[in-house]
Amino acid sequence: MLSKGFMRIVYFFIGLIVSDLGFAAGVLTPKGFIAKQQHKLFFDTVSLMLIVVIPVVVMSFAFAFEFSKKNRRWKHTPEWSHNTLLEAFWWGIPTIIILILSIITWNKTHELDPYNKIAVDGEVEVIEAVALRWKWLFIYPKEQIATINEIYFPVGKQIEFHITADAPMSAFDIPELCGQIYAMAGMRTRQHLIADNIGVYEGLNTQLNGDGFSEMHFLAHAVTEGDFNTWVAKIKSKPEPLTLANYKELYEPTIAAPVSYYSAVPEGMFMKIMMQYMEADSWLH
Amino acid sequence: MGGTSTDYGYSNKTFGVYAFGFILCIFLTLVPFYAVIHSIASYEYLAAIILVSAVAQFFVQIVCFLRLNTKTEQGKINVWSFVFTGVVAFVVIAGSVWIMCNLNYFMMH
Amino acid sequence: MNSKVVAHAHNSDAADILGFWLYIMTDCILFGTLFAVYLVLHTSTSYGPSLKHLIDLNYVLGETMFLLLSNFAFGLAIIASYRKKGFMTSLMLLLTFALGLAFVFMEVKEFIHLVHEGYSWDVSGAASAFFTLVGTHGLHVSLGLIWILVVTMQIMTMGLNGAVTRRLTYLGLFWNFLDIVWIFVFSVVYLFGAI
Amino acid sequence: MIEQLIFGKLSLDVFPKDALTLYLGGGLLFSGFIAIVGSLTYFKKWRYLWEEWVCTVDHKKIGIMYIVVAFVMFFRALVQAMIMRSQQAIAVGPGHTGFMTPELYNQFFSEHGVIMIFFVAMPLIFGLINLVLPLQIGARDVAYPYLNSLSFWLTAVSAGLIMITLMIGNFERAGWLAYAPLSGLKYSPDVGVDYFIWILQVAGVGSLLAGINFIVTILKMRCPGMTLMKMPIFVWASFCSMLLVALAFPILTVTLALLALDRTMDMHFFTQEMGGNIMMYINLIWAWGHPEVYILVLPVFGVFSEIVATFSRKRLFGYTTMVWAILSIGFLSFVVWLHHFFTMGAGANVNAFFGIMTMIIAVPTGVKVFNWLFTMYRGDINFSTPMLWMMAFFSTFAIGGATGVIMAVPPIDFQTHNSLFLVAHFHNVIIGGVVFGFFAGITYWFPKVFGFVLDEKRGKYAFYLWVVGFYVAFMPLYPLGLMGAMRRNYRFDNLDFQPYLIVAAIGALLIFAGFLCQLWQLFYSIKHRDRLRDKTGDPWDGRTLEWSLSSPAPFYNFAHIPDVSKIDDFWYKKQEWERAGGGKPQNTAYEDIHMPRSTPYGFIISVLAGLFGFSMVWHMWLPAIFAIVSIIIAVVVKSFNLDTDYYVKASEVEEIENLHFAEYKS
Repeated sequence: MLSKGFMRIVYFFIGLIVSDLGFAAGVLTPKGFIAKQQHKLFFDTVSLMLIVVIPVVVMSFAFAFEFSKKNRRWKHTPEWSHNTLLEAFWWGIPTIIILILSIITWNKTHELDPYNKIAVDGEVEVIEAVALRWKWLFIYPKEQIATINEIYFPVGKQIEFHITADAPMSAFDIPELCGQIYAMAGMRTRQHLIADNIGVYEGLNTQLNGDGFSEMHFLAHAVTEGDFNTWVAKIKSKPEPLTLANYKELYEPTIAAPVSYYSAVPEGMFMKIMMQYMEADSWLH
Repeated sequence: MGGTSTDYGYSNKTFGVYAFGFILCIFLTLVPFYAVIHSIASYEYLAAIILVSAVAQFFVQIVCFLRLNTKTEQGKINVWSFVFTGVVAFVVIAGSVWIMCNLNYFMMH
Repeated sequence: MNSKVVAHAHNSDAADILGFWLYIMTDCILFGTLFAVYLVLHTSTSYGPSLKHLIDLNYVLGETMFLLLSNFAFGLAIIASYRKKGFMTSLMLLLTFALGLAFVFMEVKEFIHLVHEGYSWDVSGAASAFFTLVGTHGLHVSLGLIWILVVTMQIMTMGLNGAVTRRLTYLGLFWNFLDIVWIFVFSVVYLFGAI
Repeated sequence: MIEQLIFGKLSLDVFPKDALTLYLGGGLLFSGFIAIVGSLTYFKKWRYLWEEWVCTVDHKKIGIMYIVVAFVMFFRALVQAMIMRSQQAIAVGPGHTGFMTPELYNQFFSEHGVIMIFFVAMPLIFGLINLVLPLQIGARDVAYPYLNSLSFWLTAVSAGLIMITLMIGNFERAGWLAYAPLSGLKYSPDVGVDYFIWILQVAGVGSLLAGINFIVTILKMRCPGMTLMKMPIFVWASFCSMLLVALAFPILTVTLALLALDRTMDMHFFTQEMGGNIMMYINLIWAWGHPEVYILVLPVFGVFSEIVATFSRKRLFGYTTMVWAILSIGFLSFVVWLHHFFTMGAGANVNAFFGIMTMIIAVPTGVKVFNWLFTMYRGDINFSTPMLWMMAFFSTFAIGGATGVIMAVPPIDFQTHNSLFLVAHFHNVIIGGVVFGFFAGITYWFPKVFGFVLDEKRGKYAFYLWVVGFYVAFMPLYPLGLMGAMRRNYRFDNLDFQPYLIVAAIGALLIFAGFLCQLWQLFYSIKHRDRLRDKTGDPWDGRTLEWSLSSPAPFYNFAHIPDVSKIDDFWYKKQEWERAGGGKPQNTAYEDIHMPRSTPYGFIISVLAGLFGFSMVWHMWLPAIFAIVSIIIAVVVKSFNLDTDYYVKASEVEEIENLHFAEYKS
């Protein structure tokens, strides 16, 4: 009985580590500055937790085996129900673990706060993300372009996302690079990330926002500075700009919208989308 | 076996205490109303006057009208449940306001 | 048989009153939540008019006085019930009822006035929170009024027996509780709203 | 006009157009209905049902009815879980959409969550507390028997309403907590969310009343000598859980009422526009929702405390510590709710504060686990089914608790929130904790209620199927979640997920097989009830007062109200009797016993409340007003009726007790 249950736990954690090597997805294969720290933090916390979990599991099976009715090796002590030292021990040990974990939590929460700029030198590229039903609109304010369900950004450069929604509450997430943060109408949340490797990363909405929820994906391409500029130039040459008129069409719900590009964006489009919910008479749709 | 013999945990109401409480309550209502209607002070002082008289009237009503006390077993249970409820209500109100202010701050700046 | 049944420990007064007190505690949380909502939403007036210029503090003071007086009248009813004066108790209860009714009447009138002025519950989150908080209190008072009538009727038909006296005590707790909630309503909503 | 007022939005095209729901759900519902009505008529049991069950105020019968409702709903939600798992296992890869539409899938997981929490876990708690708690404190009844019946029927009627959603209209599709603004009128214009609101309002009032009832029962109805620190731990745990019910459920009531006002009165609490605040909805629903988690799990801690002591034949280790651990968990559960929305975008201070508060709860919880372990130390452990469930609980709950602490670190939560990792975590604690605990408790106390023990062999089959099924179904979800598989997706593009999802689906099947095995166990035990008969009233060599009674416990519970002097008083009394060389002595000085009279008011008021809820859903204003006025009239009429009690004659008590002692001595 002991071995069976215990091995189950061991297999589970081995499974975690194996999948860490074998699958190209999620926080198990982090490719960015933030996700790498989250990955490390996860396994640090898991090992701290194992300090309690393993003894509990081992003890439960060991005690079950040792003190079962069939096993008469030990004297039955029906009245033994208090031991200050033991109790101090198991108030104390978890308290110490939680204390350590609390300190880690406090520091890491501040360090990895999605509102925080990552402490590295260099320019920051801003991308504005708008959750729509059921697609992502990305606006590059500096480059004055917009895309649906696709982003490119230079690898190694700090990217700052400004996130809002013109839809029910959604959540912005690129698991291999950062984490998730809600996207809400009339509000702006932020997310910072740096991609360490060139690659294509899955981005998605993680918060149920209606029938097209499962199809609300986008691809995030981390590319060289040169490739990024080529990509921007390509979009600049597209015929269609984003206007207030065709934004109305975008607002209409569609499921699995294809990638599309807009060569120009009106000034302050992101704020306009946000302010619809903050001021009277500013509706775009 | 009427109201007087059973332990409700509330002292019996007597006219004297009751009338005294009533006059105090009227006073504690008139003061903040007067202060606000005639704007006798700056915002901070007015706010302090309102809060202090509200809390004072709250205690007057509890002591003089509800007659909560800890003299009996039942009274203790009543007071403890009241205190615990107050703590939870405070946690919910203060927690919500704190969280919401914090969220608004971060999403507007 | 009846008196014996009531006297029995099974449904003792003390247990019953504790249950009712706990119900009031849950009501405290209910109002606490509504206050939390009001405090969070009352600044969201980017839409619609703000309450500040529509508050008539003298009128609110009048409402407050009616409620406080009715509370006092209820106290007199309870004191009369201690002295086993059924008629006096009913009379005081009816006085409580009249004063409470005046309070509800004034509140409804104020609501109508506000809606006429364009401050209806659907103009903004702040207005919704205002009407819901004050309205929930008003609803409680209205239910209390029905209850006062029922208890008065029971005193008249059944006399001041154990069960009725017990219900009078519950009702007293309830009525007093509503007055206590009102302290915070007029302080937080009206007085803070006006400065 | 008048037609509009009576029928509201109700019309003939409210029936579902979806074939799966129509035939499966409607068919099940209809055939179940026909079967029940038919057999009642055939066996002429209508009168019996009405008098003995519908109108009953006996806490044991009410407890049984709670558990029956829970298991019926459990069946429905389990079937839905299996369908959803199959759908996910099939619908992987580009272009594969499986056999469900997203609309139906969204409705399924919303229903699954609502049913499992409100109509399985909550009724199980109230059922078990009803069955056991008055017996454990040596009381003849709960404080308010009539209110108890009302609470039950409110729960039952709202469970009925959620069954009706299968056929009339549809249920909501915004998740089990119906986050605004998705649940607002703008994005959910159909009646689904209204059903959600009114079903939970009716059930919530029932829970609130039951909570108050049990608090008063514990504070006021304990037998002489049983001071607070001599109560069994189950009583303590229930007490704390019920305190949380009384303090948390009003928040739910308000939140749902505000959502209803948004939807029907055009208010702007949780709308995105006009100054509403959607974050406030999430804040409030979790201010209730987190304590709710502890409402569910605390009584189970109590169950395990009883079981581990009984089956180890040892005093519970660290009684005082246990009490303080329960109380501190109860309080802390009110200050952690933000951990459900770390990702909403609060600042680091707020997130870190609530994360740390969450972790602190792990300390008293861990202490309880160690206390249970050391109760087993040098015990004399008998591995009957309840104890097996306990063994499964240790590992499962430890893993679930650990993943909970892991997710309490906000930067980790940014990755795991809303993912299948989260789904695995809360099933780990709710199934491993709450469900296993209730199975243990039900097996343990079954003889006290029905007079015979459940068959061990079939119980063990069910146990192994459940436990293996649980690990097979939920362990794959942890790596899936870390790989970026999110919850509530009706399909995935990533083919890497498929093997895990297939394993999980197999696990769901195993769990369902376990559930069927439990039904088999039940019917087998009923069939062999003579062989399994518990003659002593104390089949497990128990420690608390309920085992001093006959099995099943007589309707008046105690012929003589017991008088206790220490914790586990009955256990020590048994030792005294043994030393004196005899069994349980019979005190033959019987007297009349005062009992509450049955009443139909609880049922009537609940049905009216159900009518009110249904009318509000469909905007049927006249029936709604009729229902609310009728409820007020019913309450007032009831208040004029003072003849609510009667006496059981001493001779009748003597007859029943003699029967028990005759059997006991054989």
